[in-house]
This record gives sequence, C-alpha cells and structure tokens, in this order.
Amino acid sequence: MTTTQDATQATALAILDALCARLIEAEAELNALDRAVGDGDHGHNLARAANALLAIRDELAPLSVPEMLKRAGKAVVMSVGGASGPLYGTLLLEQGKGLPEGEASRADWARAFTLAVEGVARRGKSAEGEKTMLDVLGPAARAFEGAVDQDFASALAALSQAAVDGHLHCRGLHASRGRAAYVGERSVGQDDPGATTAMICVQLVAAKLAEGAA
Amino acid sequence: MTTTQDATQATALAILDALCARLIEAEAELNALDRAVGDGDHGHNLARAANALLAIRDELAPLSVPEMLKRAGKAVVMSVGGASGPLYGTLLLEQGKGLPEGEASRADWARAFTLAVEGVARRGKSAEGEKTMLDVLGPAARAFEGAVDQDFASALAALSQAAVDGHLHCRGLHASRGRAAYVGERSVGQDDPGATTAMICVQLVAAKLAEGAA
Amino acid sequence: MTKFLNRPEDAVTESLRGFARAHADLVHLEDQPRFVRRKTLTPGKVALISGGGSGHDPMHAGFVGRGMLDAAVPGEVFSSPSTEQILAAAEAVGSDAGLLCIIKNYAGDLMNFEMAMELYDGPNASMVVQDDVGAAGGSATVGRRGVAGTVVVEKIVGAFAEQGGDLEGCRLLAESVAAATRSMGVALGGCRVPTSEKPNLELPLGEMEIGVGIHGEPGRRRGPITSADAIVEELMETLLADMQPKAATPLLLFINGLGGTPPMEQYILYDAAARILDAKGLTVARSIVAPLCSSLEMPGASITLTALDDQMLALWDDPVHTPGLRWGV
Amino acid sequence: MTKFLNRPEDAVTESLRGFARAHADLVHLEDQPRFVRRKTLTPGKVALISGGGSGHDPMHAGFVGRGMLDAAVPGEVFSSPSTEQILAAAEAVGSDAGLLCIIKNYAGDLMNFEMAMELYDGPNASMVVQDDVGAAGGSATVGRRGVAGTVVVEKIVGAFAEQGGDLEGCRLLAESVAAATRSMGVALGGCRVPTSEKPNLELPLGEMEIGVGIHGEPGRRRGPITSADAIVEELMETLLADMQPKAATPLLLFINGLGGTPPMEQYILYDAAARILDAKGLTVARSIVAPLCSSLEMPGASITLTALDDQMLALWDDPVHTPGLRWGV
Ligand SMILES: Nc1ncnc2c1ncn2[C@@H]1O[C@H](COP(=O)(O)OP(=O)(O)O)[C@@H](O)[C@H]1O
Ligand SMILES: Nc1ncnc2c1ncn2[C@@H]1O[C@H](COP(=O)(O)OP(=O)(O)O)[C@@H](O)[C@H]1O
Ligand SMILES: [Mg+2]
Ligand SMILES: [Mg+2]
Ligand SMILES: [Mg+2]
Ligand SMILES: [Mg+2]
Repeated sequence: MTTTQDATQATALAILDALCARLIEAEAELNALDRAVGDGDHGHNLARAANALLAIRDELAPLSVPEMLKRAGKAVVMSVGGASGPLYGTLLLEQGKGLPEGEASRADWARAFTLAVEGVARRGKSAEGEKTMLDVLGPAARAFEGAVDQDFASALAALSQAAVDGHLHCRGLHASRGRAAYVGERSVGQDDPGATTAMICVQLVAAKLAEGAA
Repeated sequence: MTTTQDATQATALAILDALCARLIEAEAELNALDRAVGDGDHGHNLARAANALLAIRDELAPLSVPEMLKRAGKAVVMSVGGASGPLYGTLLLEQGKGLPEGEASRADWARAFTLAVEGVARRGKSAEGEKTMLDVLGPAARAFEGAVDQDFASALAALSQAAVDGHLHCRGLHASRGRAAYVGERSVGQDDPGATTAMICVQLVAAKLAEGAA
Repeated sequence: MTKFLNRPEDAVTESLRGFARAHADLVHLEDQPRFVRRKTLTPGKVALISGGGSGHDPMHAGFVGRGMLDAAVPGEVFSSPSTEQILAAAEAVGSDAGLLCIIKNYAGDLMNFEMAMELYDGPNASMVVQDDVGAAGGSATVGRRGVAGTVVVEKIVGAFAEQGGDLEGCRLLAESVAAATRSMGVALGGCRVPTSEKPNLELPLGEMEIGVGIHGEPGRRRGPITSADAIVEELMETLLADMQPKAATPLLLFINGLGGTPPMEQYILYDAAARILDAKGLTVARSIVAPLCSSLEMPGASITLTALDDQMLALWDDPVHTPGLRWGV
Repeated sequence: MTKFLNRPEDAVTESLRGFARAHADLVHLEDQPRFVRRKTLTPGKVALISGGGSGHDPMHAGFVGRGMLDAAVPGEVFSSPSTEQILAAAEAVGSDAGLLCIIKNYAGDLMNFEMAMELYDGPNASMVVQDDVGAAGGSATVGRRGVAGTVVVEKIVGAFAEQGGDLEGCRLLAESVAAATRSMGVALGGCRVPTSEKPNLELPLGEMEIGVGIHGEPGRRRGPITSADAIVEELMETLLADMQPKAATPLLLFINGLGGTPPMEQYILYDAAARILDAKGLTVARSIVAPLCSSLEMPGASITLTALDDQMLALWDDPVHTPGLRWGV
C-alpha cells in the first residue's frame, strides 16, 4: 500500500537521483564556464555535492521530505567547499526548514522556496543583480509563488521559464559578487556558472514534477 | 718603412680581426649545434672569446707574434669559461710558446701548431677519435707539417682540406668526451660544435694566409 | 597531461600524504575531514589557522609550524575547503586562549570559515586579507582578493601569538599588517588544474596579464610582454599609488614567484623593484624572494610591499620553523 | 621570450645583483671577476668553493653561508665559469687551513677549476661529483654528470668544515658522500636559456625524457608520459640497482624539482618514492623535497638517494644558514 507520503518521498528521491546524475554529467561543461573567470572548479564542486548526496542516499531515503532536505542541505554545507557548497547547501536546508512537517500544500512549497532563496542571499551577503545564482533563483521563486494558484502544470511552466529568463538576463549583467567580480566589464556577456547550474536544477525539478503531475 | 716583422704582425692582427668577426657572426649557428647535445653555449663561449680578444686588441697590436699569441691565449684561458675557453686558449698559448722569438720559418709554424694541438689534448685529457675539436685540429696539424716543404699555397690547401675532411669524419664518430658523450649513440651523425669551430677557424686562417701569399 | 600524476582526482590527497611524511618532524595530517596541524601544540597559545584552495604551495600547509600557523585547511585545487574541514581543524588546535582564522577574501573561503565559526564552540575571531590591487573590478563590492600578502600576515601574527599575544591583540595586529600590505601580480602564461583539460588563463604566446589573480583570474590589462624593468615599474607604480608609504617607513619587499618562473628571473624582478624604491628615496628594510604563494606552474610573479612598523619588523625577524619558511637561530 | 628579462645577455648579472642585495646579510657579490662569497669568513676553517654554469638556482650561490659554501662561482647560463673567476674566488676565501673545490663533472668545469688551482698559491684539493645515473652513454669515458647530489655533498662537507675538519678530512668525506649518492632525472618539457631563441631539449607534447641532464641533455629513453608511480618506479629501479643499499642503511630521499614542476607534484613523487622504499624494506631516514638544483623553468624532477652513515647523518642535521637551505636552531 502506497501512501501520499510514500509517493512524495519517492518523487523527492527520484528528483535527487536525477539532479545528481545531471550535475555529475555537466561537470566539465561547468568547469569550463568557471574557467572564464579564472577559476574552473564550479563543476567539481557540484559533482562533489552530488556525490556527497549519493553517499548518504540510504540515510535520506526513509526520511520525511522536510527532514530529507535538511539532512541533504547539511551534508552539502558541511562537506562540499567552494562558494557553491554553502550556497546550495543553504538552499536545501532552508527549503526543508520552510516546509511544515506533515502534508505540505503547493503554496507551502512556493513559500519555502522563497524563504530558501532569501537564506542564500543572506549567506552570500548578496542580492539579485550581482550576476550570481540569485539572478535565476530569485525570479524563479517569485514566478512560482505568483503562479501557484493556477493549475500545477502552468505553475511549473512559469517556474521553468523564469529560470531561463533569469539566466539570460544574468548574462548581460556586470558581476559584483563571487570570483567573477574581479573580471569587471569583461564579465558582461558571459554566463555565470552558478546561474547556469541554478537554471539547470530548476528546470530539471520542474520537468520531474510535471512528469509526476501528468 | 715596413719591416718583415711589421708585415707579420699586421697579418696576425688581420687574421685576429677576421676570426673574431667570424665567430661573433656564427654565434647563433654554433649555439644551435650545441643545443643538440643538451647545452647550447658553444657559440656564446666563442663569441665571448672573440670579444675578450677585441677588448685587448690595443694591447696585442705592438707585441711580437709569439707574444701576441701567448697574451691572446692567456686572455681566452682566463676569461672565457666553458670547455672551449681553456681549450682554444691553450691552443693559442701553446702556439705562441712553440714559436722561436724572432724570425720563424714555415716549418717552425707547423711544428708549433702540432705542439699546440698536443697541448689541447693534454688539457682536455683526450685524444683524436673522441668526437671533439681534436678530430679537426689533429689531422690539420699533421697535414700542414707534412706539406710545409711544398709551396705555401699547396701547404695551406692541404691544411684547409684536412680540416674539412676531419670535420666530416668527426660527424660519423661516437662522442666519448665533452657534453656530447652523454648522448651516446645519438651523437653519431651529428656535428660536434667544437670540431665545427675548429674547421671554421683553420679554414679562415688558411684563406687569409693564402691571400697574403698570393 | 604534462604533469606528474596518478589519478588527477587524487593529486591533493597524494601530495599531502607526501608532504606530511616528508615533514613528519613538524606537521601531522588528519584525513576525513582533512587538515594539517602542528605536531606539537603550545598550550595556552592563541591558535592560528588558515586555509583555502590547494595549488598555492607552500601556502598554507607549508606554513604550519613554530612561529606561524597551528593548522592549515587545504581544499581541492583552487577551491575553498569545506565547513566540516575547517571546523575539525579548529577543534583540533583551538585553545582557551582563542583561535584566529586568517581568511583570504574569496566568497567560498568567507562562507565556509564563517559557518565553521558559527559551529565552533570556543573563543574565536576572524580576519580577512585583501591585498591584491591588481584586479580590474571587484573592490567596491567584494573587496580585493587575498594573495601573497597573506604570508606576511601569517608570519608576523604567528610570531606574536608565539610570544603570548592574546586573541584580540592577534586580530588587531593581523588587521594592521593586512592594512599595511599591497600585492600585485603578472602572468606570462596560464596554469593547469590537474583535473582540467584546459589551462586557467589562456594567454597567447608573447602576451602577459598584468594584475592576474592567483588562480589565473584576469587582471586589469593584457598586452605584449615588455622588459622586466617596464613590468616592475607598472606594478610598483600601482602598488605605491595605492599605498602611499612615507619616505622613512621601512618596507618589506617580497617578490613571489607564481611557480613557473625560475629564481633567476625572480631576482631580476627584485633588482628592478629595489632600484625603483631607491630612486624614490624609500627604504627596503627586509627582503624575501621566493615562491611562497604560487599558482601551480604559472609563469609569473607578484610583488608584495608591507609598510612595517617597529613591532612588525621585530616580529618578522623572529624565528620561524615551518616546512616552507625558516629563519632565526 | 616568455621570461622576465631586460637584455637577455644581462640576465645573470642582474639576477646576481638582486640576489646579493636580497641576501646582503649573508653574502657578498664581487664583480670582475665575478663570484659570491660569505659576508664574514670564519678564520682557520677549510674553505669550500663550488661553481658552474648559472641556471640551477639556488645551486650554488644560494648555498653560500654558514654550514655550506664559502664561495660560489657562477658562469654564464649553463656554461662553466672562467679560470679567472675561480682563481679570484679561491684567493678571496682560501685560508691556510686549505681550500676544497667541489666540482660537477663537466669538461669545462673540470678544466677551469684545474687551471685555477694550478695558479692558486695556497693548500688546496679538488673533488668531482658524478652522481647522475640517467645518461645513456658517457660513464666509461667521461664518468657521470654531476647533478643534484652535489647539494648533499656541499651540505654534509660544509657542516664538517664548520666543525673544524681539516682539508684532507673534508676531501675524503666529500668523496665518501659522493660515492654514496646517486641521482636520476626526468623531464616533461624543455627549458630556455635567456639568450637562446630555442628550447634546450625539444620534447613533443605528452612525451618525457627519462634520465635527462640538468641542461636538458638527452637521457636514456624518451616515451609517452606515464603515471607518477610508473615514472618513479623506473627511476628508483635504476638508482637502487646501481646503488645496492643494504636494508639497514639510513637513506636520504631527496626529490628535486627542476623548476617548472610545482610542489604539489614534487610531493606526489616523494610519496611514490617513499612507498617504493617502504615496500623494499629500506629506511628513509631523512627527506628533502625542494628545487635545489634546478634547470631554469624545466618541468621535471630528479630523485637523489644517499646512503648515510652515522657521521653523514649527524652532519646533515647540523645547522645550515644560507639563502637556499636553512635549518637547525
Ligand atoms: N556571494 C555570493 N552570493 C551568491 N552567489 C554567489 C556568491 N559568490 C559566488 N556565488 C555563486 O557561486 C558561483 C561559483 O561557485 P563555485 O565556482 O562553486 O565556487 P567558487 O567561487 O568558490 O569557486 C558563482 O558563479 C555565483 O553564481
Ligand atoms: N675533453 C675534451 N677534449 C677536447 N675537446 C673537448 C673536450 N671536451 C669538450 N671538447 C670540445 O668542446 C666543445 C664544447 O665547447 P663548449 O660548448 O664551448 O663548452 P661546454 O662543453 O663546456 O659547454 C665540444 O664540442 C668539443 O669539441
Ligand atoms: Mg569557482
Ligand atoms: Mg657547450
Ligand atoms: Mg573556487
Ligand atoms: Mg656548457
């Protein structure tokens, strides 16, 4: 007998697996983006995060979704390093913290996402417009919260589209946070690695949820 | 009024100038030959010798030819460094020592040349057949001594030809002295830098003397 | 790849294992989470820790030892260590006298040190080194990058902690040294992270990057390689304009090789820099010429200047005994 | 050229000027003829001098100081110094107790030192280091090349001279250390002499030269770059086969960077070499990992092993205070 609870957990685990696979696959491509700002580790950092999560998958599996997110976030925060470890870890952790224990509505999910993005901004002492992952996460959270009352497929489409638009807009920005800030004007027109991973992740999560909803 | 003494000095100085110019000009080419044995300084060393001689040209000019050779040899021995500094310096020094003060016959010159080449072998603790400058200087000295009773032009031609033949023969040898000894079999078929400079110098001296004789 | 490697992913692990073994008289390597600490700690002393991405040897692990750091926390190549690593190092060496974190100004380092200190239970303080005047942008928002000047902070504050300086004293001194320090780099080529197929910083042959960062971050200007004198003049003008040292101030002049530039050239740069300071009537009181904050095998160098006061000067001269820096008898 | 230079011909001059100024507390540079000597000589001590072509920093000028050399005689890049230079250095530091010349086995060095000693007026002796087992040919006629093992000889005999060892004692000890020492190198690329347009040793990308000399002389084998472990195994097999150390013998394991190989990789090589010695039941008693005998910016490294006896071991540990090597408090 499968409860809603089980189904949600199963979906969460399926999304986790897909995200990890996608990030491991994208490693070289993301390193290349990061190299343009004189670094080159963004792909490694995200692959390390993915591997850290896969390493505790058995531990995550029986947990409720909020607990699963908190445990996953803590693992990423603690063990990944780089700027993206703390930032993506915080995103997961705060998303978990923002959800009610027990049944969560779509609105709860959207609200928690917004709170999680705010947590990232706090951790990074940064704001939208500085050419970071926030330029994807911020618009995505707003779009999802704004569309959450519509049917789920539309809300997910809005989420996904906002991530793509945010990523595109971010390309034209002048970096003022992270390693890329030192590139100055030369950053304009280049993709931010963190914004790119944020878009990839948001799109993947939206697609997975849409699959489940269909 | 020009005495024979003056004429000989003038010839010696003219040869000195020509040799120095030629060696300075050949620097890059000689470095390249030396690089093949993992070094690359033979051209520099010889150019340094040439410049050391040009620097004391005023001091050399009034000297008798034997004194001039001794003084020049000492300068090269003392100030040039590398293997070729001591070796070419010894050649000049011993050539000067081997000549009688006062008028020297062609036979005296040939004898002194042979003695000078022996001096080089002593200094280098080496012998012909080891793929060094000695493989040019040895045959050249023997050829000159052997032909010195013939007319001067023929003797000079023999000298020059022996240098060329020695150089060619040297190319086929397996190096057992100097830096090239470590190249082992790979030295076979390559020109030895010191043998090449020896040929250049012998040919130039022969040509200059032939001009004077003509 | 033109490198001595087994599995590229294991480069940091194997290298640290070799390092710890070769210097077993001075340091001890912990693994999981990974950090390097002094073999013997001095009880009651303020503990100094630093850390950051690997690939800058001897910084920081090479500066663990008497008169400098108590622990160093190495991340992956050019990547900040994790919170967990920093916390473990803090717990291993932190004392009742306190723990000072010396952090280079990079987002990842800042966040991971900050989170580790949120979790660490003892008295602690942190300070951020931002000595790099070379970058084109950044300083208004993220401040300046932390580069070779970090070594100067670690040396001077390390000596002070050794003498019994308290936590707040160490922190204030670290801030003063950092405030008195400026650095700027130049690269004649890039460097390659073991796990990457491509170099960080792709410079066409014959070009240089003026103001380069220690990971190959672009600097303020790219152009054809000029003479050593002209390059040093450009760096020194920028450093001095920013620093404005008084004529009588004793300066530390530190030429730092970035990895691929041999000592012969480092000393040529030193000679050029010293001549410029002479001509301006400034005083070189102390000198160091060595690759102490490198960028793997990058051909390049940086110049660091510190305006020393009497205390800093005396602490600079104090004995130091680490794998990477030693003097004083 | 991808180098920090003014006039390439002036590279050695400017670099030595910078070196002497940066280390003015320890050394003094004489010019015309050129040599580097200790700032203060110890009266009555046997004087140690060495020299050779430049481009191997810190060898030899970087080893002038307490516990090592009294003078170093630098030639042009990769080119033996002149007789005149060596004689001047000998006259400046030679004492009634005698003068020992430590000579690397190259024809030019041998001849120039020999001639200088023919002209030098005081008690003197010479010894020749030939530690390089890497070359394909040569040993039957010219012996082996002198490479990084020279540093070991200079360190140990330097300590002995400092303790009052007499000339013959110093010479015999130097011969023993040299006899107990073997080295072998590997290059992953070439190096460029400042005045040359082309590199010494032209290696296709991805190839290595096993047994390379410190001027880029070809070694015994060229082939594709393999793993660090495989490379070290090949070097160690050759060294140990030649050396045949007894199981109980305390070994010095010295990984020498050739210039363009960063510490990270040098420690990876150290780790591999130490594992091999462990597996064979041999004892690593002392370790050093540093570019002490470099080849300009050549990417590569060499391994030196010395079978230490008790006296050598104690002398190795003795204090040394030079620009390039320091320890002991
Ligand atoms: N202060 C910050 N706030 C938000 N995002 C940031 C901040 N600093 C960096 N980032 C994001 O992190 C990405 C870089 O991550 P990564 O390469 O893994 O770390 P690092 O910069 O330490 O090498 C950037 O592309 C940017 O999107
Ligand atoms: N022992 C020796 N006897 C005779 N000639 C020698 C000896 N060693 C070297 N040479 C000659 O010297 C040449 C090299 O000169 P050079 O490059 O100036 O000096 P170095 O070998 O010190 O770099 C060789 O090509 C060889 O002809
Ligand atoms: Mg990065
Ligand atoms: Mg040569
Ligand atoms: Mg990074
Ligand atoms: Mg030479």
